[in-house]
Amino acid sequence: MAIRANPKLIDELEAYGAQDVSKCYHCGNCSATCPFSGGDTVFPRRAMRQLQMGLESKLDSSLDPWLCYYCGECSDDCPRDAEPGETMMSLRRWLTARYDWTGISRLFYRSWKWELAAIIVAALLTGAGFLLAGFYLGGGDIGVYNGENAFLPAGDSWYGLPTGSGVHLFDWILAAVLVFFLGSNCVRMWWKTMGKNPYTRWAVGAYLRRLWVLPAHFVTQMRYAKCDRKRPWAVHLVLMLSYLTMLVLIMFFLGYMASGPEIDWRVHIFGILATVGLLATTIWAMRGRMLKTETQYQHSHESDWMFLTLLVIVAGTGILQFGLHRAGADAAANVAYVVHLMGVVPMLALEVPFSKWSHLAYRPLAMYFADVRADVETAKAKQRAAEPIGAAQTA
Amino acid sequence: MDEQRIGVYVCNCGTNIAKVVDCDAVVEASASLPGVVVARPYKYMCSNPGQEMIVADITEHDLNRVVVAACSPRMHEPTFRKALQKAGVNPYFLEMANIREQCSWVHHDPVEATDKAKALTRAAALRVARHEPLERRSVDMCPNTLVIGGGIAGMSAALDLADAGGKVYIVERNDHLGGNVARVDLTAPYLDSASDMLTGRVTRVVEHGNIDVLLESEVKSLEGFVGNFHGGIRSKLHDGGVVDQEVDIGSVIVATGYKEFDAGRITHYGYGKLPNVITSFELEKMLRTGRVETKEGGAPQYVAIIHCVGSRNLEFHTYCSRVCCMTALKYAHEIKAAVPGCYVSDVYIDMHAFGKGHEDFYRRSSEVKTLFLMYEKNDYPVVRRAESKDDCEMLIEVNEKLSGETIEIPADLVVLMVGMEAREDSEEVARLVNISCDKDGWFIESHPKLDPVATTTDGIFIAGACQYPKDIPDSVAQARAAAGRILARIARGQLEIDAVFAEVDEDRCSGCRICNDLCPYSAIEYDEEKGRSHVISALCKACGACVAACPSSAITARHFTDAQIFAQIEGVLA
Amino acid sequence: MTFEPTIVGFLCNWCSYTGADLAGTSRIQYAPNVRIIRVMCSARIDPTFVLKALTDGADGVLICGCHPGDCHYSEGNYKMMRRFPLLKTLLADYGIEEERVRLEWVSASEGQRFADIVNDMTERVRALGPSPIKMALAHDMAER
Amino acid sequence: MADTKLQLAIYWGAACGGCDVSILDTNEFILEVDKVADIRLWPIAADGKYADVEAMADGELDVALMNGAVRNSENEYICKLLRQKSKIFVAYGSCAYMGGIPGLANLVPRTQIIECAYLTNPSIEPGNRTVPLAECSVNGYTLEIPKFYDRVYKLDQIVDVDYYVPGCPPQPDQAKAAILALVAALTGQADPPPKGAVVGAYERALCDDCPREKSEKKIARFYRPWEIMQDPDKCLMEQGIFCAGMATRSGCGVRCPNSGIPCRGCYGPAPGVLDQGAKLVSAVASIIDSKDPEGIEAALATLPDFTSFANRYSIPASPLQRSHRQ
Repeated sequence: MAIRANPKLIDELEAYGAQDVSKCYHCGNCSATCPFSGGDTVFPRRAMRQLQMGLESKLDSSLDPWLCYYCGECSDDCPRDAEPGETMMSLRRWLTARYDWTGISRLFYRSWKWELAAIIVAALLTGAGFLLAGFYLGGGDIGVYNGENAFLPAGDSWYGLPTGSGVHLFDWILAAVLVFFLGSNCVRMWWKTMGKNPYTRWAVGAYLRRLWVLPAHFVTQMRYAKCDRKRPWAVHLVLMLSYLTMLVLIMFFLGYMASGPEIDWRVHIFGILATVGLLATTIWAMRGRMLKTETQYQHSHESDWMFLTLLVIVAGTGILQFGLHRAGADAAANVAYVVHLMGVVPMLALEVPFSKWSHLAYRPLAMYFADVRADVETAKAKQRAAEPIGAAQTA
Repeated sequence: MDEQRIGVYVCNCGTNIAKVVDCDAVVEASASLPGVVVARPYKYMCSNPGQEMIVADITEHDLNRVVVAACSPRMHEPTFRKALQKAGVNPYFLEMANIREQCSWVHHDPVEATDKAKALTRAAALRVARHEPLERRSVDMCPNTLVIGGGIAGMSAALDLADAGGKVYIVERNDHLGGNVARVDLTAPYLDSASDMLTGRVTRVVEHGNIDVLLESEVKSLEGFVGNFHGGIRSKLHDGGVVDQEVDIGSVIVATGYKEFDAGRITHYGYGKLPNVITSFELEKMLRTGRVETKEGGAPQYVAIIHCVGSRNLEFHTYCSRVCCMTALKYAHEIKAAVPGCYVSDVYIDMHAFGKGHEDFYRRSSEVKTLFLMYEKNDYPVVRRAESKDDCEMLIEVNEKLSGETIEIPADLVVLMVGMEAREDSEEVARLVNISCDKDGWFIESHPKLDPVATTTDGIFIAGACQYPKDIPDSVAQARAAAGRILARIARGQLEIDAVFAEVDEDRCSGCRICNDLCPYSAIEYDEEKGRSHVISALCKACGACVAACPSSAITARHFTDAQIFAQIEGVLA
Repeated sequence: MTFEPTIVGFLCNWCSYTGADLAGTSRIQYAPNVRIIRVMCSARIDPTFVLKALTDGADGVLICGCHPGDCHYSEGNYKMMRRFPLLKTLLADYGIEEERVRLEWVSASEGQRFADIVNDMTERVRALGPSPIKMALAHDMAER
Repeated sequence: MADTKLQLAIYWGAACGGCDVSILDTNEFILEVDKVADIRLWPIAADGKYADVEAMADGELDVALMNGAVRNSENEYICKLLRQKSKIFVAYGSCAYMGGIPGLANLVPRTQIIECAYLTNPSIEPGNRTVPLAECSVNGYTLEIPKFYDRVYKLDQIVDVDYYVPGCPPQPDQAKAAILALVAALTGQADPPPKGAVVGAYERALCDDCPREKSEKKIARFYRPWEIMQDPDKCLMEQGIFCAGMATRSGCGVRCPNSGIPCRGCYGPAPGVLDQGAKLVSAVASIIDSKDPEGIEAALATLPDFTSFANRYSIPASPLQRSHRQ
């Protein structure tokens, strides 16, 4: 059955940052240089081809874009400057939008203005909300950073509410929202890439056998390490780990973070390391994107900038409030804290489920699915080999 | 022939021959051969003293035949022939024995090599004894030229010839000059206008004092041989009548061009059935008017261009038509210009971008987002009418080679890149001017690599796409090359005819006509009255095919007679 | 003392003879048994030449022309290509061993090929032994 | 004036008798011959014994017309005898001139001929093994039959021949013309033809006299005459019927082609041709309409038993003379 080509798709992808795709004349250099290409996965070339021809259905169910980390070698080696690396990047954006059922991703990726507006609104609401809570609800004192009458109490009880309420409680609510959106999109991703195909839909055995892949990749980025270029991997790993640490600290140790008269170094050492890591890598990335130092920094989509800016703001204000508080300027610290939250909320509520950050879920999933697919394929091959020729042909 | 007085000269070629062959032994052996009066060795026969020696001996011993046992005759035969001439002996009384390239340089055993050298020299001596004096002749070269076909090739050649002062007759079948180029809008890869390019040429040709443009005319007959042809031309008159005229010309340039493949012959594309499937030439027409639209008059949203229509497949023509790839890319640009926002897909087999600027053009075309789809030779894409649910008029199913997928692309307008075909009457034209066609009907050049402009018939040249599909620059290049070749001859005024050619002995010829069809140069004529065949020496290239084939040995190959070769056989075997 | 065959070679001027010259200029050594006779084109080679050579004492005859399609006279070699099988039939009927007469295409650039052909043919004819013709005719004399 | 009469002998070697008949076919002319000549030996028509010839003085005969080839010792003996006794020795007919039909036997070894004639021939009753002995003794007497040679010879391979009269048999008018020419020469009324001349024939090939229309030739395949309906006005070769005319001396009056049968070449090669067969190879193969070995083979496959066609009358006369298969 013939697949319908959609010549317009390539135009649509341009909104997601694709460029020069049509220049590709399939010499195959890109696939030859890419360490991940081989066997059944001939990318980036296959994806390039499917995109050129506008084979929407094929791309929709493709995992290829997620299996690429954009080390940039393919783009460097391309004799026609068809930017395969960037094409994979834009495909990731496109897929993110396809997975997202709310349509928010699509909106954000296609118009940075909307994304920016959304972030600003979210930030303002957050700011207003916390000020309101601080001044009126809690009746807290702007001059107090923590302890009794803290302006924004972290974990401890807050005007009669049980322990664990306060900002911490808010974090948890936010996390729930985030998990809901991202989770539902992941399910959609599964359906598009695995669920539709009866072979991969219920391959429970394979799913269990390969489950370890998820955490392993998530924490170590081991696949990224396979790229010939190591620096991007290193940077990404640091960023990734710092971010993870931070997440854990905030979700589970927020109480200890708001340091009392004495600092609980068991927690803070991590906090400081993570923040430094975050700041360092983001600034490195921003510098890279500004000076276009590396291939993967050549073409920056607006979403990349917002992502980085938010990170810098959050990390910066995080340190700032800590410093101010230690310096005894609690009022200023509280203000910094509010600003900090104004960055955190849009970041978690918008960027993570609907924009660039979602890849922290999609990529490990893609690898996981890819391995499951591979298992299913080998199983099928075995089975076919076992069958009598005739059966195989009629199958 | 009076008494034979043969001189044999054995060259040492420094040590090249002498270090292996015992030259003195060879001299000794030859001295006793019949008719040999002098036999000498010498260090370098080709040197001046060496040649002087021959000249001196000729006068002293009044030699009338000379054998030089030295290097390959392909090297020094001319040298020694001159020496003979200088001494007043007919140059064809020379025979060389190749005892260097084919003896001393390829054998290390002195005994065997010397034996062989003796045998070769003996053969030469026996052969030269049967040589006959031959004279080179020359004929006048008529400075007029007949150009058949008024296309870009014909006109280019005509202008060069006419500018040099020669008279040129352009015979054009249509009522206007320009040929196929006149049907084209822009040209690849630089996208400049064909008509601009053409008008200039046409005006120059028409206004040129040395050019006779004969429109609506055809060549009816061509007799004679190089330098001295007589052509019969028939021209239509406006009142419907015809007028015939005779022209004397020295050379002919055949530039009859090509015709396009009939797209209707390929059923898969539905040409003639689907209204919006058109040929490249039909698109050119649209482009010239500046409006690319469907039969319904709407602007097409999707245009698909199918390459190699009639070319590069087993069913029709196996050859590549060479211009379609670039023309198709040109369309991608022109269509996008004419219909902004329209999607163009190129369904091709291979992209042949071999010419100057072509590869860049290919790159530029892909930059304007032309969708290239590759299909397998002989696995035709299929065009069918789309259903109402589709947002397009037609769908093309392609087994796309690069992705390995069978895909369907939308199209509102399908352009078929029809290939080039030899004109249906190319066989007739070939017969008329005594040249030949290959299996596809293209005219055959004299040598595919070293002489692609001349033909097997001396004085008949080919230019442009009548030889093989060509683009404009190639056609013009060949045309002007042909003009150059002709001018070189006109400049000499006379044509030397080699003294070596075949002759029919009419007292022996029985008129069996075995030889008639064997001559690649059509140098053999059959005289119906006499019932005899005879060779037009000016056309004969002396291959000897007819000589060997003549069942009654009535044809003699001058300088390669049976007697001479028999003598050689006896010589090498004695 | 092994028997050394004498082979007569008829070579076309444009390809094969030039090829043989090339073997010379490239100093490629080969068996000295072939005596070359130059003709303008393999089409000039009359089967009579072959008969003549054989009866005059040649142990083998080698015919070389341009590769099909490369003939200097465009189609001469095809004429030889057509005559050859018929000539072989004739010779076979006269009981001449097949390997004594050979047709090969040698281009002007194939010096090595020419040398190889000469060596190979010389070996084969050497293996066959002297041409039977002389002996047979001598025998006929003797019986009367 | 008996003494002024020409002394004539007519005899045969390995022959069919057709040549003698061709002389008789000159009808009344034979009486003219009788007027001017004493026929000293002509067993088929007159009389004469070997003994009479042996008794003659050398050169006593003016002319000896010898037809037939030499296949055995007797042929050779009488051939040499007549040569010795005659001033002019004429090889009369294709067998004498070139070996003729008997010459075809040169392509097979003697043993095979004997076997076929006496043992394996289907007309021989099974088990009959009657084979003649070259020599046997009957009540004390030794009987010999002539030695059967290994091969057939044309006359000039045995003796010196003055003139040749080709044809199988020579066309009667040509025979007449030849005899008259010789008579004229001997009676001093005309110069004798140069020694070794072919008399009673022309200097061109048969096509010259053949009335069939000829055009350029290309042959895709060959036919035996019975395989196709032939066009009576068109060159037989062009119709794919193998006709030796183009390589055969004219003089027969185009007897065969005129009756729809291809020329078999009995008048021998055209002047200056070394071998009729080789020339036919060259001519016929050259016009085959194919450029690839397969196509050529295919066309030639339709030409069976080629050599027996191309050298039908001239195997002993060809340079190779006989089969050399050991």
